[in-house]
Amino acid sequence: MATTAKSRMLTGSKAMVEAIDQEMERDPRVFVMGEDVGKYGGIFGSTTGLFEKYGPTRILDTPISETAFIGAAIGAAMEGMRPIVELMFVDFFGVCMDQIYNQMAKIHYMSGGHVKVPLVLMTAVGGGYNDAAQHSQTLYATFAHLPGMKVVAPTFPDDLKGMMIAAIREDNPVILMFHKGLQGLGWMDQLDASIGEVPQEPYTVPLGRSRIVREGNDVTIVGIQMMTVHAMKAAEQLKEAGIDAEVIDLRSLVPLDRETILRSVAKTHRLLVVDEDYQSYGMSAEIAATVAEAGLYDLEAPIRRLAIPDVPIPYSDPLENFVLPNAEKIAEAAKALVNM
Amino acid sequence: MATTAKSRMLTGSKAMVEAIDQEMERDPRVFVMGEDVGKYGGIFGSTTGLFEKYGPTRILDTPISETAFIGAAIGAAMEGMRPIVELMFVDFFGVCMDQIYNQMAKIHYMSGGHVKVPLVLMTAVGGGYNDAAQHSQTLYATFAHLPGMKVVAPTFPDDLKGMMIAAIREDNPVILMFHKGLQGLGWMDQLDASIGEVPQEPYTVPLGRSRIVREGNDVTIVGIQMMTVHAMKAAEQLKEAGIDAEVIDLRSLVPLDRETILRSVAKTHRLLVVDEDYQSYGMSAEIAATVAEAGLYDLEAPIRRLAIPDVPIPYSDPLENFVLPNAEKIAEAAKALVNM
Amino acid sequence: MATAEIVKEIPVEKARWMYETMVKIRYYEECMVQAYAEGKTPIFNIGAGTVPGEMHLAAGQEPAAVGMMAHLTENDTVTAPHRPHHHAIAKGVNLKRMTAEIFGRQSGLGKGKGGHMHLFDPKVKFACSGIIASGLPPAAGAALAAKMQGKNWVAVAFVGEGGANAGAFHETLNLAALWKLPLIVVVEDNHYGISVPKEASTAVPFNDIRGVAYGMPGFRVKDNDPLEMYRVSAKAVARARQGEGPSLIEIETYRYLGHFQGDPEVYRPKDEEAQLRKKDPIPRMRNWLLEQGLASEEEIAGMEARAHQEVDEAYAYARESAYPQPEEALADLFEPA
Amino acid sequence: MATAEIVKEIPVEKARWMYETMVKIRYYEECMVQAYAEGKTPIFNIGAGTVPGEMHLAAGQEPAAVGMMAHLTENDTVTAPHRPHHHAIAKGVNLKRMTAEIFGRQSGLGKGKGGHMHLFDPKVKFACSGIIASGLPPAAGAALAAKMQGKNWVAVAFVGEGGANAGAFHETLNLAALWKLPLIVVVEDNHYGISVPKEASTAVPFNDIRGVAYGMPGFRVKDNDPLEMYRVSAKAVARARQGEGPSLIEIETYRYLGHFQGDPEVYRPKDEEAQLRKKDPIPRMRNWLLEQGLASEEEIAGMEARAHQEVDEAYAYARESAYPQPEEALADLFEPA
Ligand SMILES: Cc1ncc(C[n+]2csc(CCOP(=O)(O)OP(=O)(O)O)c2C)c(N)n1
Ligand SMILES: Cc1ncc(C[n+]2csc(CCOP(=O)(O)OP(=O)(O)O)c2C)c(N)n1
Ligand SMILES: [Mg+2]
Ligand SMILES: [Mg+2]
Repeated sequence: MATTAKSRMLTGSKAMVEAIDQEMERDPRVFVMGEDVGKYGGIFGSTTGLFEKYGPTRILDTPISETAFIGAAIGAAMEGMRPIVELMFVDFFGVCMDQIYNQMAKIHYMSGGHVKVPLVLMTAVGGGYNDAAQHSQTLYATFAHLPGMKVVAPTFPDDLKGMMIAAIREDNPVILMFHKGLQGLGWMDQLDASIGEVPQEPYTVPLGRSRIVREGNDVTIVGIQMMTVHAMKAAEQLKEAGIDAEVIDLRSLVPLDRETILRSVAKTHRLLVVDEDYQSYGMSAEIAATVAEAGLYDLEAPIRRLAIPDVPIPYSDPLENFVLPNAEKIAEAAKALVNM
Repeated sequence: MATTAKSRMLTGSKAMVEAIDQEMERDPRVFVMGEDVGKYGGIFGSTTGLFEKYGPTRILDTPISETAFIGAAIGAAMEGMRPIVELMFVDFFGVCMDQIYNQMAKIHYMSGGHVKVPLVLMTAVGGGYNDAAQHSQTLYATFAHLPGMKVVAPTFPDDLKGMMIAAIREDNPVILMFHKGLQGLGWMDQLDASIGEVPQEPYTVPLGRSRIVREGNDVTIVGIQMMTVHAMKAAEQLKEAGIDAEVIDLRSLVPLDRETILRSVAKTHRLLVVDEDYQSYGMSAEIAATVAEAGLYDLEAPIRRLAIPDVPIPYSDPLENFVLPNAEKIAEAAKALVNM
Repeated sequence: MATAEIVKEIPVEKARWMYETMVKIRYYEECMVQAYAEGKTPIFNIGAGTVPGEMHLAAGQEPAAVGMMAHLTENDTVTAPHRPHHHAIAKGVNLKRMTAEIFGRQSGLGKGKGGHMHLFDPKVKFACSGIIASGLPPAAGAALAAKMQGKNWVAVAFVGEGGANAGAFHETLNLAALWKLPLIVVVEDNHYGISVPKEASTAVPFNDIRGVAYGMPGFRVKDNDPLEMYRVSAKAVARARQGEGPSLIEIETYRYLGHFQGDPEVYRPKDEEAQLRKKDPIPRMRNWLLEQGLASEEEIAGMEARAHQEVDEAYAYARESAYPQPEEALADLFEPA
Repeated sequence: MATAEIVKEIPVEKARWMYETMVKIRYYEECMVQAYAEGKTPIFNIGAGTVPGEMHLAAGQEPAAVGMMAHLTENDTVTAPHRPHHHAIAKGVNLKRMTAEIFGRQSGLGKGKGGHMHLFDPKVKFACSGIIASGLPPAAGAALAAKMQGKNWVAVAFVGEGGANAGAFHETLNLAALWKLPLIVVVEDNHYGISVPKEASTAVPFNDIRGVAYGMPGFRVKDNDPLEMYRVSAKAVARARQGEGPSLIEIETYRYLGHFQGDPEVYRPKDEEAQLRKKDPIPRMRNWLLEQGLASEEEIAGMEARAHQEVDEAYAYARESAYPQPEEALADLFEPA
C-alpha cells in the first residue's frame, strides 16, 4: 500500500478500528457483535470508540454464548445484513465450530450459490506472552483446511485496515485473524511492526495475495503475522552472514497465493516455512506440498519447516520460548539450508 | 496380523464390537457412551449386542448433548474409568470440539503429566453414499493437527479389532475413526475389504505404525481407509499397465509413521498421496512435506496429491463422484507420475 | 381436536389451507417413501437408487408445520432441522425445485449440491440443516436482522425434542429473550431422538417449562392437534410481531415412520405406529371441517386433488430434470467478486 | 450474615476453618496482586515480570468456595473456571506447588506447563480450565464415575454467572438431572462477565430458577454470605451423596478487582469496589465468630497468622524453585506406554 499525503502512523488495532468505523459509516447494514465489544472496546481493542459513536444498536455486547451469537451473525447475514462478529480468542473455536464450518462456510455451496453469507469473523491469535495452552494458539490450518470461508491473517497495520475493509465488502464469509502481539496494544510488548503508515481514506487490499516484504536471492522464507516479523529480523542477521533472504508475508491462507511462493523458490531454490501454528498437518505442510508438487525441480535443498513442535503451548517462559520460532532460530535454519 | 486357527471372517463393525466386548469383559472400568449405542446398537453397528450383554449401566444412551457427554467421558477417565465414547458422525465435532481438543487432548500436558485421560473417542467418517456436506467428511487433518490425542483410522477388520483394543488399553486419549463404508454394514455398498480374517483372541495392533499392503517398486501410493482400498484396486490396474505400485495403508495419523513412507519412496522414487479429506492443509500435505524435508533427494518426479478439491461434499451422485478419489483416478495419476 | 371455539379464531380459508397443506405434506412423504425405495430392493443400499443418502420423513408431524406457518408470510424466516419437508412445504418452498434437489438434479434448489437435509429457498426465507439444533442461532439472527431493520417480521426455528438438549437451544433462547427478539422456537416432540425416547434424553417431561429459564412464555400443544397449534402459534407470533419477544412452544406429535428410511425400529413397540395412526390429525381435521361446516365433502375432495396434483407435478419435474455436470462440483464455493 | 440459628448447624471447627480459609485466600490474592505487578512497572506488559500472562483474582469471592468446600473431602471432585485460586485453596490443593505453577517453575503442579488457569492436583481431585463452562461436563463425568463405582463421592463445578449462558451449562445440567448424578453446579454471580453486567447477558435475574428446566432444586445465596452458602451447600451435598441427584446454587458475590489484573475497568462505577468492600464477608464472619463465642480474639489472631504464614511459605517456595529446562517443553504430551 503506497503511503499518501493523508497517511498517519497507526497501530494495528487502530487501523482495524478505522476500517470498521469507515465501513459502518458507509454501509448501515454493517454492525458488530461480540463479547466486550461495547464499552470495553474489545479485549484487544478491535472496537475501541465504536460503542460511543454507534451505540448499542450497532455495537452489541453478547452473552458468553458463541454458538448463539456467531450463529445469529450468520442468520443476519443471510438476511442481507453485514455483521462483523468477534470470537475473542481463536482458541475458543471449539464451542462454536459447527456454526462456523458447517453453517457459515457451507451454506453458499449447499444452496447452489443462492444464499450469500457476507460475514466477517474476527478473532485474536498468537502467543508469546505466557497465556498458556488455551489462549495462545493461532490455529491457522484448522480454519484453512475447511472449505467455504476465506481465511486471512494480515500482519501490518496497513494490511489490517485494507484487508478488513475488503473482508467487510466481500460477499463471502471471511475469518480475519489478527495477532495480539501486532496490534500495538499498550499492555503488550511494543514491537515496531505493530505501528505503521496507514492511509486515512478507505481502501481495500485484495484477499488472497501474499506480499514480498523483502526481496532476496538465496533463500525464500515464508511466514505470516508474527513469523513474518521474526523472519524480517532474521533476514537482517542473515545479511550480515552474507545471505540474501527473500521474505514472503503470506497474509492470506485461503485463498493461498501459491504463485508468489513458486516464483520466489524458482529464484532462490531454497524454501524455509515458518509457522506459529502446530507443525504437523499445518500451514507449513501445505506450502511445502505446493512446492513439492509444482516447484520440485527448482529446489536445491530439502524444504525446511519451523513451527510449534506438536505440543500445546506451555505457560512458563523458558518452555514457551522453546516452542516458538524466533529470529535466531529462523536465521539458523536458513543458514543451514543455504549451506546444504 | 497373522491369521490363526481361531480366526474367522468378520466385518469391520463386528471386529470392532468384538474388541469392545472382550475389553469390557476383561476390565470393569471400560464402558460405552453415545447416542443410540444402547438398544439400537450404534447407528453404524459399533455396539451391536453390547446393551443386551452389559445393560444400561455400562452401555449408556445419551441425550443429543455431545459437549456434556464427551466432557463427561473425560471427567470419568480422569477418575480412573476407561470410557469409550461415540461421536456419531465426525462431522458433528463442531458442537463439542472444545472438550475434545482443549480439555481431553491438553490435560495430560497441562498437568505436567500428572493427570491421565484414558479415553477412546470413536467416530464414523467417510462419504460416497450421498449423505452430503454435513455427513460425509473424514476430517482426518482437523484432528491430527491438534496435539495431545492419538488419531487412528484403521482400514481392515483385523486392524479395527487390534487397534481398538490397543486404544482401549492406551493411557492416552485416542480418536478412533472408522469408515462407514468399510464396516460391512448391511445397508451400505458391500465391499470385499469390509470383511476379513479376524483372530478370535484379544490382540493389539500398535497405534502409530502404517502397513505396506502391497509391495512394489515403481511408485508409492499412500492412502488411508477407503483410499487404501481404492489404491489397492488401482494397483491391480497399474499392474496390467506394467507399473508396480507399492501401497501403504497409513492406519494412524498421530503418531505418523514417517519412516515407512520415506523408506518406500527411497525405493520407488515417486509418491502419490490419496486422501478422502479436503486437499489443502490436509493429510496429503503432511505426507508430502515429510518427504520434501527428509526424502527430497529420493524423488524422481514431483509429489502428487489426490484429495477432495476443497469444496464441501456435494449431495448428487455425479458431483460427489467427481470430488471423491477412486481407483481410476488413482491409477491415472500414478501412471502420469511414472511417465514423468 | 379443539372444540367449536376455535372456529371463531381461525378464518375459514386458513383452516382449509391447513388441511390442504397437511394432505400435501402427507402425500409428499408417501411418494417419497416410494421414490426412496426405488433401486433399493431387493437389497437396501443407502447410496443406491433414485434418491440416495439419508431420508428423514415427517409423516404424522404435519400439525406442527401448518399450525405455525398459517401465521407467517414470505418475509418471515423459518429454519428447520434434518426432518424438514413438512416445514418446507408449509412455508411455501418451491415444491418442484425442492423435489429436484432431493433427486439430486441440476434444477434443484441447490443445483443438487444440498440434498434433502440442506434445502434453501431464499425467496420464502427457508433453510434447514442436518446438525441438531443448528438452525436456532441463525433464526435468532434473522429475528435480529428484522428488528434492526425495523420490520415486524418474525423468525421460527423448529427443533426435535431430542434437540432441545443441545447447547445451542439454551444459548439461543437466552439470547433471544435477552434481546427481545421476534423468535419462536417450536419443539416437535415425536417422542424419539432416533431410538432414544424422550424420558431417556430429557430431564423434564415437557419442554414448555424451559421457558422459565429465560423468562419467556412456554406453550404446550397436546395430542398433535393442528388447531391448538394454530391457536398457540397465533399468540406467539403476535407477541413477536409486537416486539414483546420470543416464545417457546412444544407440540406433542407423531413420527409414523422410522427415524430414517431403513430404520430397523428395534427400539419401539411393534404396534406403536398403528396406535398413533388411529389418532391421525388429517382425518380428524377433515371431520372437523365437515362438522363445523367449513368445507363440504366436495370441496375437500377438490383440495385433496389439488394437493396431490401439485405433489405429482413436483415429482414429475424432478424426474424429468437433468443431473448436474460432474465439474459443477467445483462451482458455487464462493460468491464471485 | 445469617443469624444465631446457623450456629446449631455448623460445627465450630468448620466455622473456624471457613474463616481461616477465607483469610488465606484473601491474603493469597493480595500477595498475587503484588507478585503479578513485579516487573510490570512502570510499563504494564502482560508478558513480563515474575508472573506473566493473564491473572484473574478472586478477592471477595471467598464465601462461594469455603461454604461449599466445608462439606467436601479429598474424594470429592471440584472443577473451577479461569478464576480458580479460591476454589483451589479451599479444596486443599498443595499451595506451594500451586504457587510454583503460577510462577512457572519446575516444582509447580504442572511443571510450569499449565499456569494459573490450568491447575491440576489429582491428589485432592481439583482441576480448572480457562474456557468458560468447560469444567461442567468433566465434573458430571466425575459424578458418573463415582456413581458407577458405588461411591458416595460428589462432584462440584463452579462457573461464573456469565458462564451460565454457555451451552455446556444446559447440556450438563440436563445430563446430570437425567442420570441423577451427584453433581452440584455453583454459579458465582459477581455481576460481571469481564465488562458485561449480568442484566446484559442473562435473560433472568437469578440463575437458581434455571433448575426448573431440569427438574432440579435451585438455591440462591444472597449478600455473599459464607454461612448461608454453607447451609445451602449442606443440603445440596447431602442430596448428592444420598443419590438424590444434582442441585444448582447461585451465590451473589463480589469481584473487588478487575476482571484480570490490568483491567481498565471503564465499565463500572468508580466507587463500586469501595461499596462492595464495605460488606466484606471476612470481617463479617470474624465478628460473627466473636459474637457467637466460637473463637476469641486471640484464637482468631492465631488463625490469621497461620493462614498468612502458609501463604508466605508458598510464595517463598515458588520463588526459590527453579525454572524448567527449555527442552522439557517436549515432555508430557503423552503418557508413555
Ligand atoms: C449435533 C448432532 N448430533 C447428532 C446428530 C445425529 N442425529 C440426527 S437426527 C438425531 C435425532 C434427533 O432427534 P429429535 O431432535 O427429537 O428430532 P427427530 O429426529 O425426532 O425429528 C440425531 C441424534 C446430528 N445430526 N447432529
Ligand atoms: C468459551 C469462552 N468464551 C469466552 C472466554 C473469555 N472470557 C474469559 S473470562 C470471561 C468472563 C467470564 O464471566 P463469568 O463467567 O461471570 O466469570 P467471572 O470472570 O466473573 O469470574 C470471558 C468472556 C472464554 N474464556 N471462554
Ligand atoms: Mg424427536
Ligand atoms: Mg461473573
